[in-house]
Amino acid sequence: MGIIKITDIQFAAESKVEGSVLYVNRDELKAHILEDETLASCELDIAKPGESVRITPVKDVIEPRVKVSGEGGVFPGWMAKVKTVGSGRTNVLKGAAVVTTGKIVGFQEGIIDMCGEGAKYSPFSQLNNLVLCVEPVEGTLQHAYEKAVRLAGLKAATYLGKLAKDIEAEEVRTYETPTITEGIKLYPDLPRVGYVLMLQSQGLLHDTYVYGVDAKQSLTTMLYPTETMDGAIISGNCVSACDKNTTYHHLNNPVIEDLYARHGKDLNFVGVIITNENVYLADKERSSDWSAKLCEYLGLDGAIISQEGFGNPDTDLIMNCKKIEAKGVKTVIITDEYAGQDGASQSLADADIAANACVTGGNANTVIHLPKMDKVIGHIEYVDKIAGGWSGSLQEDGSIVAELQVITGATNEMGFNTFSAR
Amino acid sequence: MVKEIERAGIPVVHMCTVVPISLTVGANRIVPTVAIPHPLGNPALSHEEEHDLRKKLVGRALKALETPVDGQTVFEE
Amino acid sequence: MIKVVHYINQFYAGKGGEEMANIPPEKVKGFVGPGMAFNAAFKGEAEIVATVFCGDSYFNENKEAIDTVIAMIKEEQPDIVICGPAFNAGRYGVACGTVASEVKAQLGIPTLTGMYDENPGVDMFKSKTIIMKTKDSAAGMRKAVAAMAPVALRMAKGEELGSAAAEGYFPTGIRKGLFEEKRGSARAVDMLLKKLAGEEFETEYPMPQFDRVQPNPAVVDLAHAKVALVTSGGIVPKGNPDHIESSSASHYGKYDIEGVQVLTDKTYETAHGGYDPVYANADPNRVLPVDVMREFEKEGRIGELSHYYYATVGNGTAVASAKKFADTFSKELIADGVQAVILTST
Amino acid sequence: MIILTNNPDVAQTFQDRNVLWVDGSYRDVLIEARDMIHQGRRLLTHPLMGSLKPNETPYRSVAVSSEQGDLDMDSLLLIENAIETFDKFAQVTRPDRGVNTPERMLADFRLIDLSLIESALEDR
Repeated sequence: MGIIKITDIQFAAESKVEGSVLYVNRDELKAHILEDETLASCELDIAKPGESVRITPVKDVIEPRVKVSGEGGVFPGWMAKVKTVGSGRTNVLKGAAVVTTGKIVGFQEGIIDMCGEGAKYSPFSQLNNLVLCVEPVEGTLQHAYEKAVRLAGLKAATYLGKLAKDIEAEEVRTYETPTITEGIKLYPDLPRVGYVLMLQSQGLLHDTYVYGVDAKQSLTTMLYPTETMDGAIISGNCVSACDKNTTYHHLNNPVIEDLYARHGKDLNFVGVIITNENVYLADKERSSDWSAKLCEYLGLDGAIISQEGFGNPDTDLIMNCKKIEAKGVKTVIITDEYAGQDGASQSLADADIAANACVTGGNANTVIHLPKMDKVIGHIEYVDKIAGGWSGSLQEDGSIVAELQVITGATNEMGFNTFSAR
Repeated sequence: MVKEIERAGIPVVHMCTVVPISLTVGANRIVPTVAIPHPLGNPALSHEEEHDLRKKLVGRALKALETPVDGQTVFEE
Repeated sequence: MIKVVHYINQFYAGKGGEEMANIPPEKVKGFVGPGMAFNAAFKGEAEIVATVFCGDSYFNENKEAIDTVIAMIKEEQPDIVICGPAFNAGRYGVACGTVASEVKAQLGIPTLTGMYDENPGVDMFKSKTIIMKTKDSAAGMRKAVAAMAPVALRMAKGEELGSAAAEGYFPTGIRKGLFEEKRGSARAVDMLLKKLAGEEFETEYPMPQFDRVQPNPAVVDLAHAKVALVTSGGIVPKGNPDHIESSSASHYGKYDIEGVQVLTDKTYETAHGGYDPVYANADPNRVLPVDVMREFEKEGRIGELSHYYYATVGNGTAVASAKKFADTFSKELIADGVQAVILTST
Repeated sequence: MIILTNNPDVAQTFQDRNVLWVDGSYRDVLIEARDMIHQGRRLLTHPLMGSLKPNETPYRSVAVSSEQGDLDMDSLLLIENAIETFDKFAQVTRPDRGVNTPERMLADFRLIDLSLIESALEDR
């Protein structure tokens, strides 16, 4: 993994990366995105850390990456052929991101503030963001529009990533992916640890894709951890801003990074099990049975389970936890809470004593006050209608009183942030 | 609630439909009942049959009160 | 100088043990008993201006005791009120918890008490006042004072306390946001490694837990025993005179059924919102079996059916919330000479 | 299978199947489902499907089994927890939801609800 640090982003006549500055030819990229006939217009804007800028409603956040060597290309199944990725070298424009917005439905959510109170909670407030506002042609149905916005983001990120293809990165991080048998030989005395990654998969605006396949139609399966770093998993989920996993989260999965950080020293990181969060209860039973089975099959000693979304995924989380613990595999779960504005309510929709080791991303009902911003990219009038906002959330002076749920990535259930609750 | 009564020193029998919940809340003498909306009755039966059913269940509860137990015990038929 | 009022019981006030548990509230200037240790631990930053004490039995049996205690405390205009610590003494724990939570609620003054984790006062009051963890007996007094005094000083100054684990109090159940040093995923890896190594770890969100109670001995002579009915199925006299709420009821009903042979749809109904009420309203005996209990009474199977039954609304999954008032009416059942209880739930 | 819904689009889409129309709120659908579970039916879909909070969308669809058996503990806990969660969210009221919600937004809420239940019940 070649890390190319980006500290600034600017519009320019030529798209290129020079030093730590990312230059973008606005018209060229715009034309590229508008090749999609579903789209009528595309506006590009820039939002940098510290600026008095609010982006809303945010659909997805994507980090620009490019494959330098090794099989396949970034975002397989979408921007590249369906080849297995995760080997060779990938260059990353670290510090930059593509943020997509678009009002697909009338209650779209997600705010990123580039400064002030809100910036403390969203990891994306610290990035140099290229913001895409795309509008569909008249009569486009929501399903088609969602897909168009999703692809526009991937396209833009791929376009930017390619600018870094020939750059020799100063910092290179190496991630080891031994096979199971090699791993046992390498680290016979270290505890074998896996990661169970739960993916939201329930329907329109609630989907996740793996190598181009809708996760709800997939059985629980396995990935090498590095596959996620090349965009094997992308997000089509844009409900519940605070605890959805954006594509950026999947590319930079913190559990994978932190397990790698201890790999070979304190533990043997065996692999990633991906499982879904479906609506049909029999699916939940089957998927969690399979996660437990795979944990057992891999001979794991321990597993970290991360969640995505609100409400019914609590059921998947607890099922996974209970069944994996029942196989004798020790678990830690990562979740977030809806404990009410006063913090006094029951936090999870489901609970079990097997879940005795829990990390939390904080209470999504926490009330926050976001100051007025000089500039708004997107549609501010939605604030009164998004999750965590209520009628009157948008104050007359342009400031916002709302619950933390409005902030994109605020209570991430992969443990991306330091925010928590006790 | 059942626990507080027990803790106060009074033998108590819990008649309830959802035995796992009764076990979770710490009841020691448990008699399973018919259904949540009608634990001690069954509208599908005739009035007499229903009365007999109730008497049988409550009778079982009295028996449970007379039975020494070590820990959580479910009194089925 | 921070002004402290200290609440203790008759024993720590030096009045005597159980034989003096019936003395009404009294107030004296300055410190008494364990207050001396607190005063020393304050190191001149705070001072106990008055000590209020009351017999534990008196406090628990006289509803007006709490009002008297609050009035006595109010006169002193303290910056903080310390109660106990009560260690594992049940009635003392309930008294300390009641004083601490009522002072906080009614006077808006910060309060602090201390108990052992099996003290019933912990569960009853931990969400309403700060309760520091202590040992189970007065042998832990020195340690308890050393832990409580600095926390009391900071509370009196209006400082925010840290997490329950860091400060040594029982988790209040109120979730507070904070920024940790490490991100969540790194904390998860740390926690997992500890769990794998069999070391102690602390979950960030404790799952609800349930404790157990030893079963009481069997009833030897049911034919001469007084049996009471209690229900969480919400059966109340028609019209719901006590306005029992349909869910998470905040109080219970106590109803006289002397002479009532059978419940009918004209006289009784359910106030419960947690199930389809059609069947219980049509025949309330389906939830509260007064009819067959009367028959057992006539047949001599039981001695008598208690004149009163108690009704609450307990959602099956939230039965634990009913424990507050179960504590209270259990005492009344004993006072009425009830020897066995049939509790019906839906 | 019985589909309980207060969403006309769901009732329309599944008109050839066993739909029980609930003329009421999101909560009323949950209550109806609860009563059916109390009578021994099983839940087939999660009552809190989707990530829309219960105080946002006014629509809800839930599938339960046609056949009745013994009380299903898992279904019972799921539905009771769902109602509890609903009531928790109801404490923050949204006056712009329900009667005052613009039709376009209602249509979107119906669409999401339909999409979620379709994803669950396709081919079943």
